[in-house]
Amino acid sequence: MLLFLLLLPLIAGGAAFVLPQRGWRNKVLISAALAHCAGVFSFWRSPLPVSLNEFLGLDAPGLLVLSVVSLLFLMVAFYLLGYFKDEPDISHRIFIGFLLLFLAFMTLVSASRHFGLLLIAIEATTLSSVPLINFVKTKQSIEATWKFLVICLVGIALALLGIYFLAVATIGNVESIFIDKLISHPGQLSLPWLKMSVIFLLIGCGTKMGLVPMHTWLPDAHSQAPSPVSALLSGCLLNCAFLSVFRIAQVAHAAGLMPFFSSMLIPLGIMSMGLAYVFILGQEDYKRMFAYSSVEHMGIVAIGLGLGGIGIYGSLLHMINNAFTKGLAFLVTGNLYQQYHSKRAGDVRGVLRRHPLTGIFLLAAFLAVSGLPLFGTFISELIILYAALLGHHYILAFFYLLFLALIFMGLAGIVLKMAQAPAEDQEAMETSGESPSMILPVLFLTLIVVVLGIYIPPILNGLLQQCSGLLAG
Amino acid sequence: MNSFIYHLGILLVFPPLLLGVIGKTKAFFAGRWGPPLLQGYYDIFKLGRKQPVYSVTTNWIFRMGPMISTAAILAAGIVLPISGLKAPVQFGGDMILFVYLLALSRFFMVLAALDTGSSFEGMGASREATFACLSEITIFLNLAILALLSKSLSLSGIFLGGLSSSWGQVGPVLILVVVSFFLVLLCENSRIPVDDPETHLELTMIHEVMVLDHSAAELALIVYGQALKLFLFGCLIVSMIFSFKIRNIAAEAAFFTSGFFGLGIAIGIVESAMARLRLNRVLYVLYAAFIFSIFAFIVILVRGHA
Amino acid sequence: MNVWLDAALVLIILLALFITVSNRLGTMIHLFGLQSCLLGCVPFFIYFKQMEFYIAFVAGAAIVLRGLAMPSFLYWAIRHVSSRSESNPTIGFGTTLLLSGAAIVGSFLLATRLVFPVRIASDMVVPCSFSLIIIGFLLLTGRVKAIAQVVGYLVLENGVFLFAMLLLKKMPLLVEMGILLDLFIAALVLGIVVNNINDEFDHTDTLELTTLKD
Amino acid sequence: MTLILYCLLILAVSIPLMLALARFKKISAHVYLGSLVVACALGLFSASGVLSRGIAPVDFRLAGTIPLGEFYIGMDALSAFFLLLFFILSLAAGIYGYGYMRDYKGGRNLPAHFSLCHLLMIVIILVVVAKNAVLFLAAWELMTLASYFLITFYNEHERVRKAGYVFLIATHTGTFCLLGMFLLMGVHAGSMDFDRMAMAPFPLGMAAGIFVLAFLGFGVKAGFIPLHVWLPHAHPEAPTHVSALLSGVVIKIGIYGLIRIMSIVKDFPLWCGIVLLATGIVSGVAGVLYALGQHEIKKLLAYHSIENIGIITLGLGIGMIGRYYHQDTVSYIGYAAALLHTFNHAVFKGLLFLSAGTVIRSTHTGEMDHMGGLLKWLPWTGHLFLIGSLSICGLPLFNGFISEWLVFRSLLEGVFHLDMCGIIFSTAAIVALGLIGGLAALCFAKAFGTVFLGHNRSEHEHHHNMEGDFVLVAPVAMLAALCLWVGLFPQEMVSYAFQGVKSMEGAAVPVVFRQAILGPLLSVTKVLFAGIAIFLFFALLRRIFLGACRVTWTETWGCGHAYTSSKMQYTASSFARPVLKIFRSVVLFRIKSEIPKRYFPAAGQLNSGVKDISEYFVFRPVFYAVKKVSRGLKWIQGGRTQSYILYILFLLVVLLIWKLR
Repeated sequence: MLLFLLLLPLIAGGAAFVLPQRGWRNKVLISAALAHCAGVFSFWRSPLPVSLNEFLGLDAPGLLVLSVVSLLFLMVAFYLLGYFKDEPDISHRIFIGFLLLFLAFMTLVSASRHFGLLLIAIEATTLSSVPLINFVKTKQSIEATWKFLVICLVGIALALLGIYFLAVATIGNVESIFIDKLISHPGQLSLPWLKMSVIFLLIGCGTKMGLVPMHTWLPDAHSQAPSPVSALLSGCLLNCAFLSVFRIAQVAHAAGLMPFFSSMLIPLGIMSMGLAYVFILGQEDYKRMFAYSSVEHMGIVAIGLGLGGIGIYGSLLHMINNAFTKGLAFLVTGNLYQQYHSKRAGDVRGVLRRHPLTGIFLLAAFLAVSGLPLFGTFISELIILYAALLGHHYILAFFYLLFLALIFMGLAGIVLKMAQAPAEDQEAMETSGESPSMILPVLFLTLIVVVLGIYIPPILNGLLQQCSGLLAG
Repeated sequence: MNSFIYHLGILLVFPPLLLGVIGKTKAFFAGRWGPPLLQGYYDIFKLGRKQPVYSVTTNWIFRMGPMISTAAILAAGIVLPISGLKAPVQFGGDMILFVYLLALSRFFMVLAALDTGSSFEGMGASREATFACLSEITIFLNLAILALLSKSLSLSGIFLGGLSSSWGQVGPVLILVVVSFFLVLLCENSRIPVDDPETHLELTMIHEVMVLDHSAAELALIVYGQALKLFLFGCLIVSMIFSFKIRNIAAEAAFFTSGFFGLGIAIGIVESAMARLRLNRVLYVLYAAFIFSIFAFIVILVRGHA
Repeated sequence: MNVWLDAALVLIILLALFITVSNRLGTMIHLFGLQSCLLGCVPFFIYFKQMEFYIAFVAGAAIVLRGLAMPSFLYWAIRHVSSRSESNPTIGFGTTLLLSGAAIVGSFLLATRLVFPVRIASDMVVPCSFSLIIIGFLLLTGRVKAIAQVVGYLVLENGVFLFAMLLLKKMPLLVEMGILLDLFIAALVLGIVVNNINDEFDHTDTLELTTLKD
Repeated sequence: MTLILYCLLILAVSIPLMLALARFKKISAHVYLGSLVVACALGLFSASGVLSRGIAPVDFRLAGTIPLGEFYIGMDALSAFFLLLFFILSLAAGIYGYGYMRDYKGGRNLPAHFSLCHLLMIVIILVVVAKNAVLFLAAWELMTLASYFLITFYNEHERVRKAGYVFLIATHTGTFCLLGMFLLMGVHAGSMDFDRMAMAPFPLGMAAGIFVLAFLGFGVKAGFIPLHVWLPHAHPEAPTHVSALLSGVVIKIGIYGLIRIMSIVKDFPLWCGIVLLATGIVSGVAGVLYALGQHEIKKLLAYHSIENIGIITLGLGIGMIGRYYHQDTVSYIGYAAALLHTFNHAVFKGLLFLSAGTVIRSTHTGEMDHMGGLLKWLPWTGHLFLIGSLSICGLPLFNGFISEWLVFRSLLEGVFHLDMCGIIFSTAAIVALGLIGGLAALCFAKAFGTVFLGHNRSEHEHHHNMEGDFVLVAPVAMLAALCLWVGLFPQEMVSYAFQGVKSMEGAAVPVVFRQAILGPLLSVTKVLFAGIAIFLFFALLRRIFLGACRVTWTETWGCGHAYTSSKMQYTASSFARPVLKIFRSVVLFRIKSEIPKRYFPAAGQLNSGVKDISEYFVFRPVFYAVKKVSRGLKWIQGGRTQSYILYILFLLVVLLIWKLR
C-alpha cells in the first residue's frame, strides 16, 4: 500500500508529461489525488507504525503529515480545475507533471525511515517545486525562484553535513542512521558530534520550514508562485520540513538532548513570530502578508515542539490547523487575484460587497490565521500557551501573546480594509462570477478548520497522543 | 405622622423669616430702617396673586419646574432634624438622599431655565450648575467628616447627640467644618459675595438670571424654595453648633431660634461688609470651602479620628 | 598513503583559495572542476587498504558528475553571458582571501575540539571540509554574479562531500548515490535558472535581483 | 438550565432561517422579531426564576471534545443577574432595532445584520453561563467579533471602519491578557473548569498577577480609563440599537468577567482593591468630564458609559478592600451596589441610546448644537429621554439613585470600618462620587436642554410624526417604566443583587445586612412619596392661584434685546464651558477662535473641544512606536540573497559558539 502511494503520483506525473490533452491531464490529476487520499486514509484504521522495509514506513507523525498533505493536495487539485484557463499547453503539461512529482516526494518525506533518504526527499521536493514556483516566468518569479533555490540548497547542504555528523556520532554503536535504530539505542551516541549534528540539522531543516532568520526565501516564493502552489508550499512543504525537525527532536529526545534542542528551537520560534509582526504590519502585498503569517505559525509550531509535554500535542495540532488554514488563505488569494488582477492590498477593495462569498472566505481565512475561536488555530495556540505556562516560561508567554496581538493588528488593518472599504470606482471593474470549483474547495477547507476548532475526532486525538507519546518520558 | 406634620409645618412657615432677618441686618448696616421682618411672606403672597406670563417657547417643564424643585427641597427637609426635633424619617445614608434631593431640585430649575430658549437664562443655568458641582463635593466631604466623628450614618444621628462629644475633642476641626458649610451656604443660596439676589444685571448673576422668565405663582414658589434651602443649610450649621443634647424642648427651641437669628445676622454682616466677587473669583470661595474641609479631614485622621 | 592524501587535501584548499581570488567566471568553473576531480580521487587515498567496488563506484561517479558534467553544464549556462567577470564583489577579493585564511585556522581549531570516534586516515580531512564549507559561504555572500554564487554553493557542497568520504562505509550505497544525484540535479536546476535569469534580465548580476523586498 | 438551552437553540436555529429567507425581507425580519421575543421571554423567565428562588439549576455539560475545553454551562445567581439585565435590554434594543432598520435603504444585507445580532446574543449568553474557561474565552472572542461587524454596519464610511478597527484591536489585545490569565489559573488549578479553579488556593503573588491581567483584559472591554480608547469611537458609529447593546451589555460583560474572577480567586492583595477604587474614581470623573466636552449626542452618551463603569468599579473596589479587611458589611454592600448599578446602567443607558437614536433619525444629525426644541416634535422620545437623564444623574425617584446610594452607603461603611488607608480612599471616593453626580447632572441638563428645549437651532425643519410607531416607542417606554419601578420599589432588584453577591461570595449574605439595606430603602421610598405628595399639593395650589387669572403667552423676554436668530441661544458648548474651564488641564479643553477684526468683519469661527488624554498621550504614541519598530526593521528583508545567506551563516556561528563552548 505504501509503495502504491509512492508510485501512484510518480506514474501519474509521468503520464501527465506525455498525455496530449488537457482534459485527460486534469482527470489524471484528480483521480491520482483522490486515490492517494483514499490510500492515505486507509492507514488510519491500521495499527501504527507500518513499515515496508528498513527505509520506508509510516509512523504516527508521518501519517499525520501525509494525511494533511494528501487532503490539501486533493483540495488544490479540485481548485486547479477552475484556475487555469488560457496558458500554453506545454506549461500546463509541465505544471501538472511536476505537481504530481511534488506530491510523490512529499509522500516520500513522510514515509522515509532513514535520515539520508529523508533529506534526499526534502531536496527533491525543493527541486520539483521550482517549475511550479516559476510558473508565470516573470522577472519577479524568476527572482523568487532563484532565492528559493539558493537558500534552500544551502540549508539542505548544511542539513546534509548534519547527517554526516550524525553518522559520525553513531560510529561504533549503531549500524546506520535509520531513525528507528537511532531511537532504540539511546545513550550510545557520541555527544559532541550529536550536538553538532542537531545544530546543523536544525538550521538545515529550519531553512525549509521557514524559521527566522532562514525564512528569507519564503515570502518571495509564496507571493510569486501561483496561489494554488502557494497553498501547497505553505500547507504541505512546510509541514514536511516540520516533520524532519520532529525527527531530529526524536533523536535528540532519545539521546537526552531535548533541553539542548528546545533551548534553540524556542528562541527561533519566538523570533519567527516577532519578525512576522514586523513585516505583516503595513504589508502591501496580501500574498506576502499570508506568507509572513506562515513564518509566524511555523514559529508557533516550533515553540510548541520545544516546550514538550502537552506542547507537542498542540504543536502537531497547530501544524494541521495551519496547513488547512493556509490552504484556505492562499486559495482565497487566488480568487482575489483572478478578480482584481493585482497583488496589492490597496487595489483590492469592497470584496464583501462585490464578491460576497470570496469576501466571507477572506474573513474566515483572516480569522483562522489570527487564531480566533471556532477555528482550530485557536485551540492549538491555546494549548501551546498552556504548555508555556505549565513550564513557567512567563517571558515566553508574554512575547507570544504580544506578537500574536501585534500580528492580529497588522492583519486586521489590511484584511478588513480589503473586505469592507468601498471601491473607489464602483462600476469600473466588471464582476466576474465566483465559479463553484473555486469556491467549494475553499468551503471545504473552512469547514475542516472550523470542525477542528470545536471537535477533535477521537481517532485524530489518538494519533496526536501517539505522536506526543514519542517524545514523552 | 404627627412628627411629619410638625416638621413640614416648621419648614413651610419659618424660612421666609430668615430672609427678613438678613434684610434687617443689611438695612441696619446701611443705616436704614429697612423692610419689615415679614417682608419675605409679603413678597410670596404678592407674587402668588399675580397674573402669569409664559413664553410660547416653553413646555410644561417651565411651569412645573419650580414646583418639582421646591417639592424636592421640602422632601429633603424631611430627613433633616431641626433643632432637637428628630427628623420624621431617618435612616443610615439619609444624608445622601438629602444632597441628591437638592440636586434634583436644581436640575429642574436648570431645565426650566433652558426651556425658555433665552441665552441669559442658559448662562445663569450653566453657572449655577457649575458652582453646584463644586459645592456638592464640599458638602459630601463635610458630611463624611461628621459621619466619621459621630459614628452615625444618618443626619439625625449626627446632629442629635452624635457630635456632642466631638466639640470637646476636636473642636477646631468642627469650626473648620462650620466655616466650610457657611461658605457653601453662601454659594448655594446665591448670597453676596457669590451672587447678588437683589440685582438683575445679567453679566454678574447666577441664580437670579436663571429665573428671569418666571412670574406669578411659580416665582413665588421659587422665592419660597430659596428661602427654604437657606433655612435647611442654616439648620445644618446651627445644629452642628448646638449639637449638645438638652432634654428641655423649650430651651432647645430658644437656643435654636437664637442660633438662627445669629446666622441671619452673620449672613447680613457678610453681605454688608463685602462686595460681590468677580465671577472667576467665586471659584476661590468654593475652593476655600473645600480646602477647609480637607484640612479638617486630615486633622481628624492624624488625631486618630477621635 | 597519508602523504598523498594530505597533498590532495592541501591542493583542494589551495584551489578553493584560487577560486576566491579569481574574478573570471570561466576560471572559477575550471578551478572548481579541477577541485572536484581531486576530491573524487580522495576515496582512493582514504580507503587505499580496504578498497571495495562500491567505493570506487561512488568515487568514479563523483569524478564524472561533479568534475566533468557540472563544469561543462555551467559553461553552457553562461554561454550567452556578455560580461564574464566578477567586477564588483560585495566582499573584495583580498578580504575574501583573508577571511578564508581565518576560516581555515578556525576550522582547524574547531576540529581539535571534535574528536573523531575512530582513527581516520588523516586528521586533516575534517578541518579541510569545514574550510571548504566556509569558503563556499564566503563566495555565496561575497559574489554578485549568479554563476559565481553557484560555484560558491558547489564548493560548499564539495566540503560536505569531503566529509562524506569519511563515512562511505557507514551510508548505504543507495543513499549515497541518491545524495549525489540529488546534488547533481540541484546544480542542473541552478544552471537552468541562471540561464532563465540571463534570458530575462540580459545579465546575471544578482544585485539586480532585489525587487522582491519589504 | 433547559430554558436557557432552548433559548440558545431558538436563536441558533433562527440564524440560518433568516439567512435562508434573506430574499423575503419581511418574513425574515418577522422571524427575527419572533425568535427574539420568544428567546428573551424564556431567558427572562429562567433568570428571574433563579434569582427569586435562589437555587441554581443543574449544570449542563457536553463531554470534552477538545483538549482543555468543553461545553460546560451553568447558571448561578450571578450569571442569572447578568442574564436578567441582558435579556431585558436585548429585548428592548432588538425590537427597536427591528423598527429602526425597517426603512434602511442602503443595499446592505439586513438579514445578515439581524443574524449577527442573534449571534451576539448567543455568545453573550454563553459568556455569562460558561463554566469552562476555554468556552468562556471562545464566546468572549466571538462576542468581540460579532460586535465588530455590528459596529461597522455603515462601513462605507472611513470613520466607521476606523472605529471598528480600534475596537477590534483594543479588545482583542485585551483578550490575550485574558488568555494568559485563564491559562495561568488553569495551570495552577489543574483544570479549566471554574468550579475546580474556585477550589484551588491561589497564593497572593499569583492572585496579583491574575488581577493585573484581569484588570487589563476585562478593563478594555468595560472601558476603564485609560483603557477605554475604543469606546468613544465605536458607540457613536454603530447603529443605535447596537450602541445600546454595546453600552448596556457588552461593556457590562467586562464587569461580569471581573466579578467572576473575584468569585474564583478569593483573596487579593490590598493594592488590587485600591487600584480598582482609584480606577473607578478616575474613570468616573474623567468620563463625565469628557462627556461634558462632547457636542455629539451619542459620543456624550458613550463617555457617560465610562463614567458609570467608574461608579460600578467604585463599588467593586470598596468591596474588594472590604474583603481584604474581612469587613463583610463593606464588601457585601459594595458588591451589591456594583451589581445593581450594572443593572441600572444597562436599563437607563439603553433608554438613552434608543431615544437618542430616534432623535438622530428625525434630525439626521448627532450634533446637539444643531438641535433644539424637539420636545414639541418628539414628545414621547423627549419625555423618555428626560426619564433616562434623571436616572443616569442618580437623581431620586429613579433607579440610578438607588444604586448610587448603595455605593455611597458602602463607602460610608468603609469610612466606619476600615483603617486609615481605607478611610482615606473611601472618603476620596465619596467626594469623587459626589463630583460625578454633580457633573453628570450638569451634563444631562446640557444634553436634554439643548436637544429638547428652547428653539430649533438649525434651518432644517422637523417633520411631524418622525417619532415612529409602536415598535420604536414601546421598548423605550418599557425601559423607562423599569427605571421608575426600580427607583420607587427597589426591594426586589436589591435582593436580586444580594443573591448575586451570595453566589459570588459563596456564602449566604447575613439577613442583618440585607435588613440594613432594605430598611433604609423603604424609608427612601417613603420620603420620595412624601415629595410626590408635596408636589401634587403645590400643583393644586398653583391651579387654585392661577384658576382666576388670565394667562398671557408671549415671546421669551430678551432683556431688551430682540431675538434675531434662534442660534443666539445658549449652546451645548457654551453651557459646558465654565466647568470645562475649571478642569481644562485634565481634559485638555481648548478653544480655537478666529475673531473677526476691523470695521467690516469677515466670517469668524470658534471651535472648542476636549482631547482624550489617554488616547493622545498613551495609545497613539504606542501605536506609532509599534509602527516605527516595524518600519525600522524592514531592512531585514532587503532583497539581497547575499545577506540572506549571511544570516544563515551568522546563526550557525552563533549557535556553534553558544552551544559548543
